[in-house]
Amino acid sequence: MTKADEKFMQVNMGPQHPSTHGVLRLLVTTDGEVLSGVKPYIGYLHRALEKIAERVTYPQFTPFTDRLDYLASMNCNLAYAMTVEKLLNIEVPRRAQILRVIMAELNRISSHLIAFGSFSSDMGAFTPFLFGIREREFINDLFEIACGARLTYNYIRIGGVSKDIPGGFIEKTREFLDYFPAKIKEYNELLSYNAIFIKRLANIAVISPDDAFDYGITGPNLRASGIKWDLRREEPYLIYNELDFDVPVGKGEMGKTGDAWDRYMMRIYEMEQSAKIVRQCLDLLAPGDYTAKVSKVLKPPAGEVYVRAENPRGELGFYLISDGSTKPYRLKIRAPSFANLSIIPKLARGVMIADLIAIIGSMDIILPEIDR
Amino acid sequence: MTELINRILTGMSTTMPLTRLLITILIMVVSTAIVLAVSLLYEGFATYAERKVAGDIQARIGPNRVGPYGLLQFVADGVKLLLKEDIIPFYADRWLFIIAPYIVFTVSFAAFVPLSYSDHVSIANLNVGVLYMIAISSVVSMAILMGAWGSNNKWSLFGGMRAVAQIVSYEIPIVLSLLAAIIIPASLNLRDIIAYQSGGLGIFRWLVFNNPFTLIAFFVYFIAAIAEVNRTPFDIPEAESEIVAGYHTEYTGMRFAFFFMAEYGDMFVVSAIAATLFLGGWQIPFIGGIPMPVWLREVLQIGVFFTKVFLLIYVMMWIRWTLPRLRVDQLMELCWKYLTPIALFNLIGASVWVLLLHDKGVYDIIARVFTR
Amino acid sequence: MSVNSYTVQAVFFYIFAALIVGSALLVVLLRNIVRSAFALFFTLFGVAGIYILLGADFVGVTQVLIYIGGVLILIVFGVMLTHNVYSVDIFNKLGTLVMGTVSAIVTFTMIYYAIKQVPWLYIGYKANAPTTGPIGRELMTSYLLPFELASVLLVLAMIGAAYLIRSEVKVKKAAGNGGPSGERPADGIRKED
Amino acid sequence: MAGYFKKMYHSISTVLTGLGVTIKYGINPKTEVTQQYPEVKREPPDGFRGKLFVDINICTGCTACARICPVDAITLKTVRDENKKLRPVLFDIDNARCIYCGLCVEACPVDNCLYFEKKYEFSAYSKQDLISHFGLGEVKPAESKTEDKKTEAEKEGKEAAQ
Repeated sequence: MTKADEKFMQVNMGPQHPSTHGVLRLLVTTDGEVLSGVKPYIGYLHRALEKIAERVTYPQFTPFTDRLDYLASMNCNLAYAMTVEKLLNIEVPRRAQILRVIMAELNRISSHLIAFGSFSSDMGAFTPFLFGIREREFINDLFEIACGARLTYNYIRIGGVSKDIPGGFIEKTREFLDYFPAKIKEYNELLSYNAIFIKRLANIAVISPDDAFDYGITGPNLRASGIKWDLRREEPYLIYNELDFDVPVGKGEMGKTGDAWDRYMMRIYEMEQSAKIVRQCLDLLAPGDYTAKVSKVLKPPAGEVYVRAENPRGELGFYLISDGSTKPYRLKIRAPSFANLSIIPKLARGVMIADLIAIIGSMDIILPEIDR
Repeated sequence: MTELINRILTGMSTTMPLTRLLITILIMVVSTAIVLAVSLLYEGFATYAERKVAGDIQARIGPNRVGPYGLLQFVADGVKLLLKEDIIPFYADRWLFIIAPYIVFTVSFAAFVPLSYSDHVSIANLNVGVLYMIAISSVVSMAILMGAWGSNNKWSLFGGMRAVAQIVSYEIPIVLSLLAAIIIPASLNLRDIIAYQSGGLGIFRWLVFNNPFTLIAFFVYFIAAIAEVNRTPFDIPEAESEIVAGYHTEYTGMRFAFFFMAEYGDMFVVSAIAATLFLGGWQIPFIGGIPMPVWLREVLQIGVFFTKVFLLIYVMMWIRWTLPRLRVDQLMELCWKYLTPIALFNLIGASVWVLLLHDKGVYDIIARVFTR
Repeated sequence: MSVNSYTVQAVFFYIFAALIVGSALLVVLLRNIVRSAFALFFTLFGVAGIYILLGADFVGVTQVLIYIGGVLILIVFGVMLTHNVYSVDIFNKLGTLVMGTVSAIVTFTMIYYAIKQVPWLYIGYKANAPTTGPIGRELMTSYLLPFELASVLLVLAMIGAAYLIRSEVKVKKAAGNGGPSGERPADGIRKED
Repeated sequence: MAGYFKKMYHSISTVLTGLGVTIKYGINPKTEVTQQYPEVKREPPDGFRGKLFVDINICTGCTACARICPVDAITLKTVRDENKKLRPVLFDIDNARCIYCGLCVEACPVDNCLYFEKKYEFSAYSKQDLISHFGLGEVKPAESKTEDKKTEAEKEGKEAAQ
């Protein structure tokens, strides 16, 4: 131990810590309350998903994508399904596409609700968390009607969706969409525009656009830095190019553009936009096939493909290499949270312990996706 | 108390000094035990109330399984804590670790002593009651530091440091705002202060309505008092999302329960001070002037006192389940840049008021104008 | 109040006296400086108890407020905030022992003579007599200067604490004992990378 | 100085707004959304993915489910009976391993053979208890000859219909 080291204290934050969002371990070097360095250690949740992909057939891997970002299983299913479809050149029926958008956007809302809630409880306000959970339950009920599961849906499959939505789903979804905006208003009153909350987050951990590009940050975190980049707009997949929605970007309402408050607020804005998208999709929904004709044994031609989709936490990419057999030769998952996590050591220099929590919460990382 | 002992002793035939001494001590012990039992009961119900209030606010039900309406939940919790393994960390400073929770609890209980619950019910009538309460609450910081340092845990040490910094800082606005009220009855004796607030239909001579400065002082005191008892939004010493559990990270079982009960005890004490100094203590509003039997008056007075205290405690709980937490430096900023200057100017204003108008409050002036 | 109150007072006096003497001894004899500081807590508390037994409730409460809530916190903070707190160990060297004894004797003699010289006014037992008002009046009139001087006390406490801990570090370095005291690990966690 | 008071006003007003939101819930007991679970049981919707159930009598022993299962939760062993039909003597589903993805149900070629029940409470004291055994055990060729034939005929009819 050198003399310079003696000044600092090393603390392990995690793997078991209330606000590391899973089993993330941060080795924190502090000088009193002020951090001088943070080193994330990951891998506590490693399940070798990429290796598993090489051992199971293409359809068999879909349930595993549920477990990537378990708060946005639909989106993960979707990205994987699109990857394999691109490899196989499958044209997805229109009804299936609309259903996929509905599910993906509903899941975006539910994922952002958790992000909002867990962030608020990180900030010390526990009530918004339960409010968020309450609305999420509604969405879970919708998913349960649609696919029978509440967390790991395995609904969006290669070629379409696993089954058509039953009667009553549309009405219930409309009910939710009517009820939801009032709740967002409530969140804003309760938390978003609260002076304490703003004071905790404004000007904290500002990510400049350059940094965001350098670290490969995507999703709401990138848009919070003022960059209008949304794959649903830039590389429209499914029927996103027919839909009317805004891409909210950070404007630095409470401080500098790209601070923690902007990142938090992106999620609130995106929930509003997602609700708008779902409403449009419900209107567009016309009878049709819910899945393309897909043979039971998938044997894609040899080749490689990379498909990315806009997940609640950023760009989820699947890089798939096929050798012509029934199993992938190699599957590489580009997890958005992994890139988002990588900037934390840079942001967390010279801030206080409480700010570190705000940074982790505002980046909205999820560990299963990082460790894979 | 002393009168009671004297009355009992004069009624006795024995003159043996030793017997008299033993009886005196016995009476002291028994009366203390009664208050202790009552305070423990209160603390139990306070934990129940906290959870019930949290449940109400969060659109939940709260405890409702043990006993009718879950009223016996605290008994179950107590039994659970008693049965838990009592862990003393290997590297802990055994002695400090063991005695700290008892000191914290003793100190919080000691603050119940000078409280005046009704015209005749109080354990000790101290001439320096208010000062005693302030002094005893400053001891808590010492005991917390003891436990925090004794745990030999870095999170505990963080919590302990934060607790001490917070308690020591917030004592200043507390004392300054209390002074603004005390200079009007010109006494540190809680009974004198309550007696001063009699009349005026039982509410209009409350010190909080005495003049504009005492009104401000009440709010400053209440905010600072929430900080003094470490509750959200000022719960940084035990901020669970930042420093695990702060100074009681390493405590389990009954030792933890002592810290926990002390927190609720402190809540009662600060609310009782607010009720006594600003809200007329046990003065019965509106019907205080009507003649009634002594026992009924006593019961009503106790009821009124507890109602006021519990209302203030409810407000504390309500605030806790609404607001996010402040950061350490913001907490200090609030204290030194807002509360302390306001309390100081307020004290000057109150002094000028007293200098010019003696102890005449707004009500007295209005009353005089009307009677003229 | 009759004989009885004196007996009760006597009992409590001895309890407090034992507490003061015992914990004061601990302050001196304990090897761990933080523990010493915490032992001081009980000493100061006992002194406050004696004050209250003497009917000087204001002084007693002020003792708690100033010494425990202020001075002691400052001392403990001063000790703990110094970064080597985990490896500090007191060496009861002969030099400090001699100096300590001498200064203790001098102080004691001074106090003894002061007690002897003061014409104590015996006023008998007065229960619950308010002392705050007269004390305040006296402090603001006759004894203003001593009162202001007393406020230097807090600064002195802080300086004393800082000095104490600095000298400890020096002692440790001079003894060439660089390692931790053995009771606590210098750093609770494994060092990474 | 104006900023100082403006900040103060902003803080107080937003805090009061937040308190207004919570007190609405605090004093109104009708806002509770909790369901008291053991007393109030939610009826799962159709298509709920609960515990797996096998109608073993109509199982053809095709092992499609065991092959599609991504986590190998289904152990299936078949023997040929006297009619040269495959019969599942061993059909174990390890509910602890099962991830309730529904792939096996979709893979099953027989209607109402392998399906999800609306059952979601099946806790057990040991992991072994979580394995549901559906296998026929010993296939007794002589005993259920006619019955088997009947069901198989039905099955064949259904398959043909498909």
